[in-house]
Amino acid sequence: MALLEVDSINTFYGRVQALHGVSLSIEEGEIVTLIGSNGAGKTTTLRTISGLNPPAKGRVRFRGRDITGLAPNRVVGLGIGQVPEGRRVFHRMTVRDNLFLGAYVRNDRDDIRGDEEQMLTLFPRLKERRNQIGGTLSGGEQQMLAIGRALMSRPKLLLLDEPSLGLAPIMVDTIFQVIRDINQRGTTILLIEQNAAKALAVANRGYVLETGRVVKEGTARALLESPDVQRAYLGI
Amino acid sequence: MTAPETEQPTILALQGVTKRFGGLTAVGNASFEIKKGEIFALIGPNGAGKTTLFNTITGLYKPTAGQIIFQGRDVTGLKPYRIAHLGIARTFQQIRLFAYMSALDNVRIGEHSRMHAKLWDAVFKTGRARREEAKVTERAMELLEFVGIRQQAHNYARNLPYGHQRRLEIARALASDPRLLLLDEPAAGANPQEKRELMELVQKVRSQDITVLLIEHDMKVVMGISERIVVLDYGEKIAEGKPQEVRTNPRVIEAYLGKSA
Amino acid sequence: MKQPRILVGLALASIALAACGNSTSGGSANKGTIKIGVDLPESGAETSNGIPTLNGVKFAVQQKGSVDGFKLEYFNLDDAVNGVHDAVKGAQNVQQFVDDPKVLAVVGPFNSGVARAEIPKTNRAHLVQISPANTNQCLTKDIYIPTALSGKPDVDCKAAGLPFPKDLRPTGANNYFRVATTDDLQGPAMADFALTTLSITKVGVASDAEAYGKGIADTFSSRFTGKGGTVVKRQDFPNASQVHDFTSFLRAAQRAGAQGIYFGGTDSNNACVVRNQMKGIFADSAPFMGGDGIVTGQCLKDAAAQAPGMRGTVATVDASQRPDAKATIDAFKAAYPNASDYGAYTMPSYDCTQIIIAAIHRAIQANGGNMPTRQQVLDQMSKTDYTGALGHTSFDDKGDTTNKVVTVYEAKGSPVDWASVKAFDYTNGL
Amino acid sequence: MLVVLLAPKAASDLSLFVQILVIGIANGAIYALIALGYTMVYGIIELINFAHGDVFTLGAFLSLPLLGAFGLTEGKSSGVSVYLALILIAAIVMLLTGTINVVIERVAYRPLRNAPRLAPLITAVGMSFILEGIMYFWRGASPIHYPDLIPNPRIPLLAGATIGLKDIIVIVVAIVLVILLTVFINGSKLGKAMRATAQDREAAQLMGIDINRTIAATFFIGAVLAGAGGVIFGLYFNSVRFDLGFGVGLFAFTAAVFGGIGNIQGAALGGLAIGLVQAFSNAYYQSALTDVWIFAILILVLVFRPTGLLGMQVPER
Amino acid sequence: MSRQVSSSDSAMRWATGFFRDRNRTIYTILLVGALLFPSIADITTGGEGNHLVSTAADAGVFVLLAIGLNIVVGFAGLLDLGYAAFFAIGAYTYGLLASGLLSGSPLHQEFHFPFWIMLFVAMGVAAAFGAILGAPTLRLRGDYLAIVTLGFGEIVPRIFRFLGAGSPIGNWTGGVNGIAAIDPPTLPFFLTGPWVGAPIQVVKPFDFSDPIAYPMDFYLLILILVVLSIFAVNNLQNSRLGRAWMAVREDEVAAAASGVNTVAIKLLAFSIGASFSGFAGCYYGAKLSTVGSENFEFIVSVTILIMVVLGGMGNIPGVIVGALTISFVNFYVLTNLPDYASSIASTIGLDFLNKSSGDWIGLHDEVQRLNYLIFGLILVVVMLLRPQGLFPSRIREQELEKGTAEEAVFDLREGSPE
Repeated sequence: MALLEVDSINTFYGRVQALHGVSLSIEEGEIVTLIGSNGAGKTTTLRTISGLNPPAKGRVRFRGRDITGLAPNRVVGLGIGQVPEGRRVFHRMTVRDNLFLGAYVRNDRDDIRGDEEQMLTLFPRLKERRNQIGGTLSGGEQQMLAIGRALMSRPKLLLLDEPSLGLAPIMVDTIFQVIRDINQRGTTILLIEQNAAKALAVANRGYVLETGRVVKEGTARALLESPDVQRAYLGI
Repeated sequence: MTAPETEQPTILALQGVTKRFGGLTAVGNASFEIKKGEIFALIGPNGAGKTTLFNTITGLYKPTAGQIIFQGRDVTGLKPYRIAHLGIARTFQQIRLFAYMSALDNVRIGEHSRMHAKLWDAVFKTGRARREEAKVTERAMELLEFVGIRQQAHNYARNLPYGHQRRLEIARALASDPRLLLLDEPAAGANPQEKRELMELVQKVRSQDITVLLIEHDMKVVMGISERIVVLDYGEKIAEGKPQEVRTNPRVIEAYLGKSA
Repeated sequence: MKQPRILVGLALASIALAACGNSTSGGSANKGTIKIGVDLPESGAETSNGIPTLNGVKFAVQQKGSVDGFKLEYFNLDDAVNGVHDAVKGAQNVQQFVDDPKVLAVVGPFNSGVARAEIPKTNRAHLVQISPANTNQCLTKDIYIPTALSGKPDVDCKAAGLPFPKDLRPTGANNYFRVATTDDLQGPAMADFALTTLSITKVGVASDAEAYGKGIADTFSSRFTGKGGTVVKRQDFPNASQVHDFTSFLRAAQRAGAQGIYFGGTDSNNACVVRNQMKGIFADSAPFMGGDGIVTGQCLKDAAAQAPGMRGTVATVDASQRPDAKATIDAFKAAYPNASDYGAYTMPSYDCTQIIIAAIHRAIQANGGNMPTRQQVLDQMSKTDYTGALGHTSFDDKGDTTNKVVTVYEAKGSPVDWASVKAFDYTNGL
Repeated sequence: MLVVLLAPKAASDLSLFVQILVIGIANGAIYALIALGYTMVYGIIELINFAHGDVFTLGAFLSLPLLGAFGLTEGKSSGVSVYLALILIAAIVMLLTGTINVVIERVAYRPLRNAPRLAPLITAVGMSFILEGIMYFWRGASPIHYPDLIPNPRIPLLAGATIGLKDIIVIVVAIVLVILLTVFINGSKLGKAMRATAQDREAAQLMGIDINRTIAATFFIGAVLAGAGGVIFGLYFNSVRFDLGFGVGLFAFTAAVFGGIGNIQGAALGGLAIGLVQAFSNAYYQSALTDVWIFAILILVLVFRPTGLLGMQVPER
Repeated sequence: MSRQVSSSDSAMRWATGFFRDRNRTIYTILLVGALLFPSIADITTGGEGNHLVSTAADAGVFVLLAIGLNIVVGFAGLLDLGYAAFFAIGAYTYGLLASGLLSGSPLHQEFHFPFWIMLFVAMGVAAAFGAILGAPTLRLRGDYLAIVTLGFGEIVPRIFRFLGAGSPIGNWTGGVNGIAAIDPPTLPFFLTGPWVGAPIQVVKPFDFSDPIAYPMDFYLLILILVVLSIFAVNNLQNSRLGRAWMAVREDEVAAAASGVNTVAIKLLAFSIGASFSGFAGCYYGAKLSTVGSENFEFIVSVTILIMVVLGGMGNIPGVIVGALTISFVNFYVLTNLPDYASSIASTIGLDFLNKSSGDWIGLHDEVQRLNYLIFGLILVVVMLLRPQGLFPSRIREQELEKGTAEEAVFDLREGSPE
C-alpha cells in the first residue's frame, strides 16, 4: 500500500480550475518530485494534499486513511509535514519558538526538547542563532529553519515546495544535501522544484505537470532521459 | 547583437551606498558604475543586499550613507516617482502587477508620469484629456506588442500566464520611457524555454538604447547576457568584472557559486 | 435586473405605509381637522422628560375633543436621536409640521437648544410655537446676564454665544411663547436659596455647556458671587453624556473649599451621576443643586443613595400646591394612573395646549367660523389671558409669561422624592 | 512637555496632584483591561473589533442580575462574604462575556475571514449596535445605578492625599491580569499558537495549529478581560449605561494603538497614559478639550512613530 | 474608457455590453424614480407628500456623501473613518458665513454670503482640510491611516463644540449650541423673475424662502447636485487619475516605481473626496437652517462607510443604491416602525400591547427601543449574505471569488531588508 495516494483530484480557486484529475502515489521511503512550469499546478497539488485547498472532486489517502477535506492542522497531526513556498517562518519569533511550534501536534515534552537539539545539530547555522528572531535570518537560514520546523512534527511524509527558489547556487547545493539526509533518516519526501535537473538528481521518481494535469510520470532516470523533459525542463 | 563601445559614458554610479536597518547592514559601502548601453548583472548569495540595493536606487529606501548618481545627477533619497520620472524603471522579484487591472491599464499606468491632463480635464473629460488618452492607449498597445503579449491587452493581469506576467511587468516599466531598466530576478520560476525568450527580450530592450541592470541567480542567464557583473556578499562588493573573470574568482566560488557552478 | 425591481418595490411599499399616520383623534366633528404639533424628546434617556409632558397635551386634547366643529388632533414627533434630544431632529420635525397645512400650532420643544433650531422654521411659516419647558432667556430676550444679577454691565446674548431673539425670527414678528419663566430667574433663585436657606458661601459650578445648562450655571454664578458668595471652581463638560468620571473636577472643587456643587444640566447628560460621585469626596450632607433638568425621577435613581440633599429649581408654579389645580390634576391622574405619567411639566404642557386651543377658538370666531390661517392663530396668541393649573398666564410682547415664579424642590423623604420647599416670585423683579 | 505643564500644578497643591494621579491611574487600569482585547484581536485577525467596548459594557450589565441573585444590595451587604460573592460573580460574568464574544466571532467574523477587508469591519459595527440594542432594550437608555458594595476607606498617601480601597483593588486587579496575560502569551503553547496565527495564518495551520480554535480563544480571553473590566467599572463608578462601551471603547482602542497595536504591554501602557491625560486635563485644564488632546496625541504618535510606543521594531518580511 | 476584460473578442463585447447595461439600467431606474418620486409621494399620501420629499432630499445628502467617500475608500483604497469631519466642515463653513453667528465672535461682523457661491467655497474649504489632514498622514500604512482619520473625525466636532462662547479665543462656532437661523438659499433675479410666477404657472415658484414650497425646491436642488456629481465622478474614474487611484489601491510600491506620485495621488483622493462632503454639508446646513456638532459624530462616518461598503465599493451606482437603502432604513423604516407596530397591534386586536403596564412601556416604545438592534441585525445579515455589497464593481467581485484579503500596504519610509 502506498504511503500517499492522490486519486484524480480537481481543485478550484474561485471559478478557476487549477487541477484536472491529478493522480499520484508515493511509497514509503521515496523521494518523489513534481516538476512543471509555473502555474502548472504543482503548489496547488501540495496544498490539496495538506488540506489548504480541499479538492472539489477526487480523494487523497494517507496510510490507507481518507484524508480528503481534512483541515490542515489535522493533516499535520496524521504525519504530513509541509515546508511552504517562500519558507514562511514566523518572523517575530525566535528560532527556538519556531521549532517549538513545529512540534505543536505532539505532546511528548521531553522528546520535543531532544528533537530540538537534533535539529540544531542538523543545521549548525541555526544553533548559533537559536535565540535570534526569524525575520533576521538570511534566506538560506530561513529555508533551513522552515525544514527543521516541519521535521519537528516527526512527519512520515514531508512536502517541500520549491526549497531552492531564490537561493544562491551554493545554498541550493546545501539544501539538496539536506533533503537527501532527511530521506536517509526515514522521511518520505514529495519535492516540488522548478530546478528540474537538481530535483530529478535526488528523486527516485517524478511526475510532470502541465496546466493542471499529469502528463508524464516515471523514474527519475527515465524522466532525465526523456527528450520532452529535456527540451522543456532541463534546457538541454 | 553589438557589444557597446568601451568608452561609453557612465549612466549610473554608486558611491559608497550603505543601507542599515537597525543594527543590520543590508548594503555596505557598495560602489560601482554602469556604462550607458550595457547589460550589467548583480549577483550574490541570499541576504547579500541585492534587492535592498535596487530598492535604494529606485527610492523605496533612503540610503544610510553614500550617493547615487544617475546621468550625472545626484538622485540620492529622491522619491520613487521622481526617480521614475528621471528615467529609471524596474521590475520586482515577486511580480507586482496591478492584478485586477487589465494588461493595457497596467501599461498605461507606466505612462502616468508622461501625461499632462489636469484635474479639470479629468472631471470634464475635455478634448485634451480624450486626445491624450488615445495617444497613451496607442503607445501602450505598441509596448504590449514589443514584449509579445498584445493579444492579452484586455485581460486582467492576474489571469495572465506567469511568463506573460513577467513580460507585462517589463512592458509597464518600459512605458515610463526609461534610460535604465532594473530587472529583479526576471528568470525566477521560468522554464528553460521561457528563459531563452527572456534573454532575447532583454537584448531587444538594450537595442532600444536602454541600459539594463539585473539581479539573477540563474547562472546561465547571467553569464549568457551580461557584459559585466558585480558580486555582493553580506552587503559588500567582493568581485566585479566580465562574466569569465567572475566565474573563476575564488572568492565568488567560495561565497556564492559553490563547486557545482 | 432583480435588485432594482426590489428597490422600487420597497419604495412603493414605503409610500403606501406612509399613508398610515399616528395622529390620534378625540371627539367627533365634521368641519375638518385641526392638528396641534407636539415636538418633545420621547425616547431613551429623555423618556422621563418627554412622556409626562406629552401626556399633558394628550389630556388637554382629549378633554376638548373639538373646537368650533373642527376635530382636534395632536401630532407628536420625537426629537430624541439615540435617546438624547437633538436640535437637527427637532428642526426636521417642525419642518414636518410646517409641511402639514392642518397643523395650526406647535407645542414644544422641551430643550432650549432644540428651540433655537426650530423657531426660525416655524417663524417663516407664521406658525405658533409654545413651549412648556424652555427657560433659556435668549430665546426671547437680548440680555443674557442683566446688571441686576451681577452688578456688572449687562452681558448680551451674542456675547454669550447665543443668537439674539431677532436672529431666530426671520420674519421679524414673534411666533414663540412659553409658560415657564426664564433662566435669568431660575439660576438666581437657587443662588438665593443657597445663600439664605442653605447658608453656604463657596460652591463648585459645572454645566453640560448647553444653552440651558450653561445658562443656569452662569446666572447662578452671577447672582451667587453678586450676593457675596464665591465660585471656587468652574468647568463645562460639552460632552457630559459621554463622561463617566467627574471625580477629577469634584476633587479639585473640594480642595478649593467648595461646600456644595451646582450643576447646570439635564439627567440625560449625567447630571445626577455627578451627585453620586460626590460620595467620598464631599460629606454626604453637602448639597447638590441644579435646575429643572435634575428634578426628575431618573435623577433620583442616578444619585441612588446620594439622592437626599439634592435641590433643584423649576421655572413654574408647582401646580400641585395650588388648590385651584387640584381638580385638573386629579382628573389627569385618573386618566393616566402610572406614577411615571405625571411630571413637573405635565401641567405646564396642559396649560400650553389650553392656551393654544383658546387662541384657535378665537381665530375661528374671527374668521367667521372657518378654518383660520396660521397667521390668524398667531394674532390671537398675544391676546392670551388665561387662568389654569399654573395660575394666571398672559404673554408680554416678547412671548414670555407674566407669571414669573420659580419653585425650589428638594429630594427627601422615604422613599426619596422631590418635594417643593420654597417658591420665589420674581414677578416684580429680582 | 507634560512635565512642564504639570510641575507647577504639582507644586502649588501636591495633595490635589497626587489625588488626580490616583484617579488617572485607576481609570487607566480600566482602559488597559479593555485595550488588551482590542490589541489581541487586532493582532490576530487585523480587525478593529468595534463590538469589544460593548462586550465590556455587557459585562457590567450581566453582573447586575447576578448581584441580585447573590443577595448583594447596597447598604445591606458587607464583610468577607461580599468579596467572595463578587469574585464568583466576576468569574461567571467573565465566562459569559468570553462565551458571547466567541459566539460573535463565530457568527459575524469567521464567515467573512476571506471576504474583503471592510466586510468584517461593518459586521463589527453591526454587532456593536446589536449588543447596545440588547442592553438598551433590556435596561433602557438612562444611566443605571450600580450598587456600591465595596467600602472605600481612604488610606493616606503623601502630602495629605489619600487612596481609596477601591482604587487599590482596581489597580491591583488590572496589574495582575496584565501579568498573567503576558506570561500566558509568551510562555504557553496556546499563547505561542496565537502569536504564530497572528503572524502567518497559513503557516500556523501547517504547524498543526487549529486556527479557528486559536482565534476563538483570543476572542475568549479578550472578552474575559473586558468582562472583568465591566464588573470593576460598575463597582468603581457605580453607574453604567448601555452605550458606555462606545466612548470607553474608543479610548481603549486609542490606548491600544498608542501603545503599539498587537503589543500587550503597549496596551497597558497606552491605557495608563490615556487615563492620566484625561484626569489631569479634566482637573487642571478645559475638560472640553480632554478628548481632543487624547486624539491629537494619538495622531502625533502615529505620524512620528507609526507602530506606537512599544510597537514591533522587527522587520516584517 | 471602460476596463473590458474577457478572453475572447466576442465574449468581451458581450460582457462589455452587459456590464455597461447594468450600470446604465440602474442609473435610468434611479433617475426616473427620482423624477417621479414627488408625484408618487403626493398621490399616495393624499397630497401630503411634502414630508416624504423632504426626507428624500436628506437621503440625497447621503448619496453625495457616499459618492465622495467612495472616491477615498472605493477608488483609492484608503480607509477613512472620519469622513463626517469634512461634512461638518462644509456645514459649518456655510453656517458661519451665512448667519448672524460671527457678529458674536471677536470679528463683530456677520456675513451673509449667497448659498450658490458658498456651495463652492464649502467644497474648497473641505478639500483644503482634506489636504491638510492628508499631507502628514497619508504615508501611513492602511489601518493606521484609518485610525488617524478616526482621530481627526473625533477631534473636529469636539473643536467645534469647544470654540463656543467662553472659549479662550471667543465664540467662533456657537459651541455646544451650534448655529441656528442659517440663511436659506435665495435665487438670483433671473430665476425668480415674473415668468415663473403666478401669471404663467409653468413651474411652481422656485422659492426657498417659502416654507411650503421648500421641500420640493430642496429636493430638486439636491437632485441636480447629485446628477452633476455622478457625471464628474464617472469622468474621474475613467481618467488618468482614476487609473492611478486604482493602481495605488492595488499595489502602492509598484505604482510608485511606475512613476505615480503616490502621496500626491492619495492626497488628491482625500481632497476630492472631502470636497463632496463639503458640498453636501453646505446644502445640509442650508436646508435645516441649523448646524450642530452632535450631527457629525463617529456614527455618521460609519454610516456613510456602511453605505459605500453595502452598495459595493468602487461602483458608483452601487454606492448610490447603498446610500439610498441605508437612508431608507434609517429615515423611514426605523422611524416609523414603532407606529406600524402599534397600529398593527390595535388592528389585529392586540391593543393591550399598546398600553404600558409595569416594566412594559407599550409596544410603540418597546419597538422604538429595538432600533439599535434592528439596524445592527440588518448590517450583519446583509454583510454575511453579500460581503461584496449589493452591486460590487467587477473588480471586487473577482477579488472576492479568489478570496484575497487586501495586503498590508508597504511602508515607504522605513522598509525592511529583503
